[in-house]
Amino acid sequence: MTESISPPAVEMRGIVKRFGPVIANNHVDFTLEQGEIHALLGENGAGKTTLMRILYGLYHPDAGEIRIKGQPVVIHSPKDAIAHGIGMVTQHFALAAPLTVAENVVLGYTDGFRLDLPAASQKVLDAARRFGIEVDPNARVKDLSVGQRQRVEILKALYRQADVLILDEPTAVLTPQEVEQLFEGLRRMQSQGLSVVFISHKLHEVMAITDRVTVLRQGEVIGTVRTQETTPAELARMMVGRPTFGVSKPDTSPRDDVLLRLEKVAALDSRGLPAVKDVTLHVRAGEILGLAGVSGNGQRELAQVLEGVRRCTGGYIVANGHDITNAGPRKVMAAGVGRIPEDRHESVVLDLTVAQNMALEHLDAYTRGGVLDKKRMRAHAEQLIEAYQIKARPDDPIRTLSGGNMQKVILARVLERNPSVIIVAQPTRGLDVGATEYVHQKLVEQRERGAAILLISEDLDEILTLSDRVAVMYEGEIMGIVPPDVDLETLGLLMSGVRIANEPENTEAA
Amino acid sequence: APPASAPESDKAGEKTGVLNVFGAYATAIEEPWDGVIHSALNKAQDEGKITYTYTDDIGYSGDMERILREVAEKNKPDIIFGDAFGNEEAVRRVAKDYPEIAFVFGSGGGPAEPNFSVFDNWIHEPAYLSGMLAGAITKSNKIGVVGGMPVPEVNRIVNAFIAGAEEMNPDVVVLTSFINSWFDPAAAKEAALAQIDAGADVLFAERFGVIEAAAENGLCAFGNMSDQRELAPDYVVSGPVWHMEPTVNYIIDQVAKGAYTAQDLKDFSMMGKGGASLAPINKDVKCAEITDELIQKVKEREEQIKNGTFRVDINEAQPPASTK
Amino acid sequence: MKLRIEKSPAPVWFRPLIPLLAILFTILITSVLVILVGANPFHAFYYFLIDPLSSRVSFIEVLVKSTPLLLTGAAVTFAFVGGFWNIGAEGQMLMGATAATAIGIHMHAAPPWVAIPLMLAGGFAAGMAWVLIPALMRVKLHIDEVVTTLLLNAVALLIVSAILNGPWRDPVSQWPQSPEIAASAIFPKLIPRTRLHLGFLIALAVILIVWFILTRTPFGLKMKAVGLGPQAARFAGINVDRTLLISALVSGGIAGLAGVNEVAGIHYHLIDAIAGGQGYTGIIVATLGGLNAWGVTLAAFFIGLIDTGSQTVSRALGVPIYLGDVIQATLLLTTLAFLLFQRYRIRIR
Amino acid sequence: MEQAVWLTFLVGVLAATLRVATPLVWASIGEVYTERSGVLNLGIEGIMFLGAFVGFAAAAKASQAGLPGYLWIGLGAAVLAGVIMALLMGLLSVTLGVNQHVSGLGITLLSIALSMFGFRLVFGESKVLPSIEPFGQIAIFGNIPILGPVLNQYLLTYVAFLVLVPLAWWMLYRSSFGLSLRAVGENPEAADAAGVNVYRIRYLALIIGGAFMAIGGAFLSLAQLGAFSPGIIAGRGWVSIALVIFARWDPVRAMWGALLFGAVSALQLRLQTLGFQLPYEAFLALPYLITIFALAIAGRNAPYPGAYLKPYRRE
Ligand SMILES: Nc1ncnc2c1ncn2[C@@H]1O[C@H](COP(=O)(O)OP(=O)(O)OP(=O)(O)O)[C@@H](O)[C@H]1O
Ligand SMILES: Nc1ncnc2c1ncn2[C@@H]1O[C@H](COP(=O)(O)OP(=O)(O)OP(=O)(O)O)[C@@H](O)[C@H]1O
Ligand SMILES: [Mg+2]
Ligand SMILES: [Mg+2]
Repeated sequence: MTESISPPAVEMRGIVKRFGPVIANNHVDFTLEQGEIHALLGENGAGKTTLMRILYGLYHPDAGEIRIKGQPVVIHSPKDAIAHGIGMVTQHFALAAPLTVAENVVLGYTDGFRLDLPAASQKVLDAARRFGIEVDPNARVKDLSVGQRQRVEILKALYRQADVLILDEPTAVLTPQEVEQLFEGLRRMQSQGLSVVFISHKLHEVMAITDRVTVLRQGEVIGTVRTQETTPAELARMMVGRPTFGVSKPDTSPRDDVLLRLEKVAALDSRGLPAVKDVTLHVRAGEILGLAGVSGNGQRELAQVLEGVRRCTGGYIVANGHDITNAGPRKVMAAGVGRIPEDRHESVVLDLTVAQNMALEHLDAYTRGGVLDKKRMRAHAEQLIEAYQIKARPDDPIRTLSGGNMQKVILARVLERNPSVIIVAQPTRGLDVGATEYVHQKLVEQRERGAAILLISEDLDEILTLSDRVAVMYEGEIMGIVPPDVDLETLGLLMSGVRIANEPENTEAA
Repeated sequence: APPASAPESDKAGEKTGVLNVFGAYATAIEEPWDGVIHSALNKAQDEGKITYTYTDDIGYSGDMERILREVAEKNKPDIIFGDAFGNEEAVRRVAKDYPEIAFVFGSGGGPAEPNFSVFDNWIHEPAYLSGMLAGAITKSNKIGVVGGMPVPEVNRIVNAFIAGAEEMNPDVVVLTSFINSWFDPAAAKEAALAQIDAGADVLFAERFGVIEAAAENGLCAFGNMSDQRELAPDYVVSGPVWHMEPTVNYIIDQVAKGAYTAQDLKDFSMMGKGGASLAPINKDVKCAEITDELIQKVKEREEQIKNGTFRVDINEAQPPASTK
Repeated sequence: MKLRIEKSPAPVWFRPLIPLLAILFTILITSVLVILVGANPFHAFYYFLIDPLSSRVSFIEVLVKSTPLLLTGAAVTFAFVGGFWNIGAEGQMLMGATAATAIGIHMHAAPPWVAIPLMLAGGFAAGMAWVLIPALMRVKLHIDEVVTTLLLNAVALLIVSAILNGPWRDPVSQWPQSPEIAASAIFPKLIPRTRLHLGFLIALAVILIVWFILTRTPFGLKMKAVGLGPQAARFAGINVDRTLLISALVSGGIAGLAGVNEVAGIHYHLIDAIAGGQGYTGIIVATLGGLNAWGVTLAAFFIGLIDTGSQTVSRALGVPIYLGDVIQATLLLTTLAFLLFQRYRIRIR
Repeated sequence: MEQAVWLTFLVGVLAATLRVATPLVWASIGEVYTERSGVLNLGIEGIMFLGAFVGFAAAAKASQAGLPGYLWIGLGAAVLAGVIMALLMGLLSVTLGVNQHVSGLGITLLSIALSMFGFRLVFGESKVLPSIEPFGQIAIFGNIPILGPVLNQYLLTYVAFLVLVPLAWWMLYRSSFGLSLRAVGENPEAADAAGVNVYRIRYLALIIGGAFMAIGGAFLSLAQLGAFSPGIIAGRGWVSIALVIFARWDPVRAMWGALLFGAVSALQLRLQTLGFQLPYEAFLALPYLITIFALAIAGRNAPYPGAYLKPYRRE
């Protein structure tokens, strides 16, 4: 092998990290060769992020050794990591929003006391060109889209001359197009000699871009394999410890009654610009209507309008026979609408307990003579925890739950009331294979029960496997509604704003 | 610092020889009003007449009553001196509950049987004399006065000062500003500078901060309450001074004799009984020439006041911002 | 040396010891000053912490001293739990005191059972009114209330001063203090020949009500949700603006009651020093008390105790009164830091 | 004649405006620094007080010892005191992550208590306030007609307006320290990940801020008064907090705010002298009301530092 001549870019040996009783990393060995793209795979909480945060100096290992290019090093802080040529793009972007792109990029990496912004901008621009990244150095980060922000993050690492780049779930928030752009960038960097650690839950991405895969389970390394010599099924088995099967949707057809009706709905985004324009959609009982689209095309705002937390500036919405246009969350819920929002932190109060969060939407049901019935809240929470296999106790602050368990809490809170309409956005973002499967299963069960489900997702696989029909949104408008077995090319065209010949509502009539 | 007395010594002060006196002050003793009382009591202690303890900076938010009650219960002093202003009702309530203790307080109100006596700084007479000096040395015929708050205690001093100035100089204009605080020297200085800008060339510093403004501009100033010459030896001419020794000595005497009764101790703070005086006139000031003739004139008035042939009017109305 | 803070809850048996450790630590570091002024540290701390509790009179005085702190502490707690950072209890207290005085001086013909409830209602309303603008600015314009409430404290003080130097200037003494309130408006004493008055019971009742609302009612849970996660609370159908507004207003009202308490229980007239920083102390009480009613009760008594003790020390040992203030401030900061040990562990490496 | 009176009046107002604004400029720029790093320092009132006291006490002692540069010794001591308090604030609010309101108020209580205690300790129970010969005004422009009195100002006033303000602006927006400072205040996680030591920057901000606040206080005792008294700060710290918000965390705007406040105060005193009977309280309330009004106008766009009041912990 050619790479054995030069020492590995990074070698981590016997890394141990404990958080109280939890062993996040248990004697982990991990080797990143120079110039390779190496995937870290594992279920939620397997210890991937922890391992990389240790490498980047954000955590200190309890035991273990790190070698960079063969040299043993001690990394106290990100500053040390940067000095060793390591860059990391974290799951939650680390950017100061009111500052400009250039300021964010040079932050912490300026020479001298004086800050020469024009020169810095120029250098940032140069670095961007070299790696084929498009950004305006003088734009303020707060005005950028998620994809653009990620590019700034990557640029930050490259600007610091990183030759090892860690990407923690970089694709979780990207559209398929952006993912493709990212991959192109990664290949270009690889060709320039960069080594990349790539964390993702999406096996097809791992298969597409990486050279090797290391799988973690419960803090321990299960194995490292060459991507070319493995299959998604094998990787999944390594991760979960058992074979996984995709969720299949039973072949029942939707009923005729429309439970959710949107007529010419319009809304503005947070900056006051039109984000949703005359959206008309009908969702029938026992149907999952998928809403696909590149992120930032108004799906988020549309979901918020339906959830009752954003003003509707035109048109009307009828759910279950109730007009819920601008009715507010309470009336929306009272109309039998269940809501699972895009951002989990948007719908649970992190510092309240599991039981409290489970009761929060229907406090009236837990009030006796003006007094809160804590016993009932607890009993209710215990029952849901049991029913939904949530790994938590009723009195745990919900902050301490993993993403998957938090999602289960939200799911339980919504589904236990048997809503006739369900608005669900990005339900499996950041969840591992097992948890994703669980959520999909639950949604399909709801469809069987006869709920009308509007599924908003940027994960096309998810949309195509679960939906009965797929609506595509572009710049706030519905471009068309197609069956889930549509060819990807048509879908791509719709998502990029090319309207297909037949009128959307024609498909509706069929 | 005073020596630490052991906790057991609380019961000291049997009526045998030395009287046990407690001082209760609402402000810090650096504030001149309370400072005058404090220094008189300290002097009495040094002379071996009393044992003296005190608490200062008690403030106006309800602590005065508690402290007085605790002291009355635990230390059982023979006399409590202090200032009642702003804590008037509280002090009087406590006094009523402890008739065996002599309460002697600075107050604008009257005495209360059986044990509550009042005193005040009746220094309008030396204020008048200061005014005479000021009226004589002003060249611009404008004098500035900076006072704390327009309460009777301050008003009567300022009014007497104005009257004195007007006696010597009928054309004089006296500007009066109040800073509405007892203790904000920076504000007092700014107020004084404002008066200087308005043409005043002599200043009466009812509060701290004014003399600094005068000195900075090479102008004459008059202190208040104590002799403040050392603040600016080249510019402080004189000023009314208050002495609490006559009051303190009288009360100690009465209590020791067992003859104490509630009374208004006003006279003991006036020139006649040595409770008020004009600070020694500073002839060496650089801001004006103090002629012997002028000094002579002032001395004459002083004599007349002392022997009762001249009466300085007591006017407690708020002085106007400008007399003309 | 490097300090590292790690999340790790202290064992239950250790928690009650934390305030004691804070006190010990304070004694240790302030002893230097005590010795500097020539006093015996043991005597000093005896007077500071034990003596006020050793006699009936001074113990009752500690209760008197704690009364307004119970109220301002409760006021701040109520706001903070609801996510409204009310730094303005001082101003709201002043306004409550002003309203109570305005009512109290006209109550000569009214019996106490009319006068006292009227004053309480008036003080509550005035406190609410004073927090209304910051609360509305927060709810409608999303303007941070820390600063608006802080600034309005100064404005409240100036208003009181203007009233006292103007229409309400005492006609006899000419001092900036209002006429006395009617005898029927004065809180009755709970124990004769002491200063313990009805306000103490009112404060305890308020604490009880605050405890009940916060822990036993759906509104309390809503407040917590809004305080801890406004976005999620809104998503759950809670009217965030209304909840926030009510938290703020009730908080202002309770602070107003503290003002009534001082007028009707202690001074019987209005002076500009009537709040005397007790609104700010309420923030300290609420934080030391961990934003719960019982903690606030303990913290109020504790601060009441050291407040009383600090004056006792100075008198008994003849040391400057400011020594007490220094010790008190040190104790506050130490306790604040030590309370962290309930939830965190400090590692020195 | 009329004209001359008004001219004197105007010149007096201008000169007083600069004087009154000086301590506010120092203190509010100090607070801009700390707040920009995400820490609200409510200890400002106390630190100014301590600065005024320590500055004066050290200068008085040095002067007694016959040291020539006693005022500078005082100023240095004041800065040191401010830095120590800032370090304490840092220990509490940065290292330990204690609630910033409470630790700030605690620092104010402690600083005032320590100053008063120290005052008794150093000067005993003095009957006349102890005083020193203060910094004089720079009179090189004294001869210029009309404007002379306006330009006759203290050195610290000159430094405040001509050095501090531009330097503070430059540091904040044109130096890498300023960039780190702003980033730490906006998003400490981001700054940390970029290799900026969040704790160090916050401590530095607090230290710089504490030093400036102390100088603001020491200006009053060492230049304006040449004496120390318990009422010396009289709420100027709180006014500075208001100015910082009014200035939307910008040093230059903070200076304009301080000037506005100075002008209002100067005018109030002078109108009183001219016989206008205006309730002085209304004047004094003005800066607070203007700030609240300005906030209301700026509304939801008020650019609070993103990490305002939030302690940072890596784990
Ligand atoms: N700051 C922390 N404090 C306490 N425990 C932590 C902390 N960070 C991680 N853990 C624990 O460490 C374990 C590993 O977490 P880690 O974030 O590394 O998982 P992950 O593999 O990145 O998961 P995901 O796929 O969800 O991102 C988790 O079970 C969690 O309980
Ligand atoms: N402060 C913390 N205390 C305890 N556990 C924590 C803490 N922060 C994170 N964890 C644990 O770390 C694990 C991973 O955290 P992470 O932030 O990656 O969340 P996640 O599970 O990936 O969800 P998401 O990606 O949606 O935020 C979780 O299992 C969580 O329990
Ligand atoms: Mg992770
Ligand atoms: Mg994750």
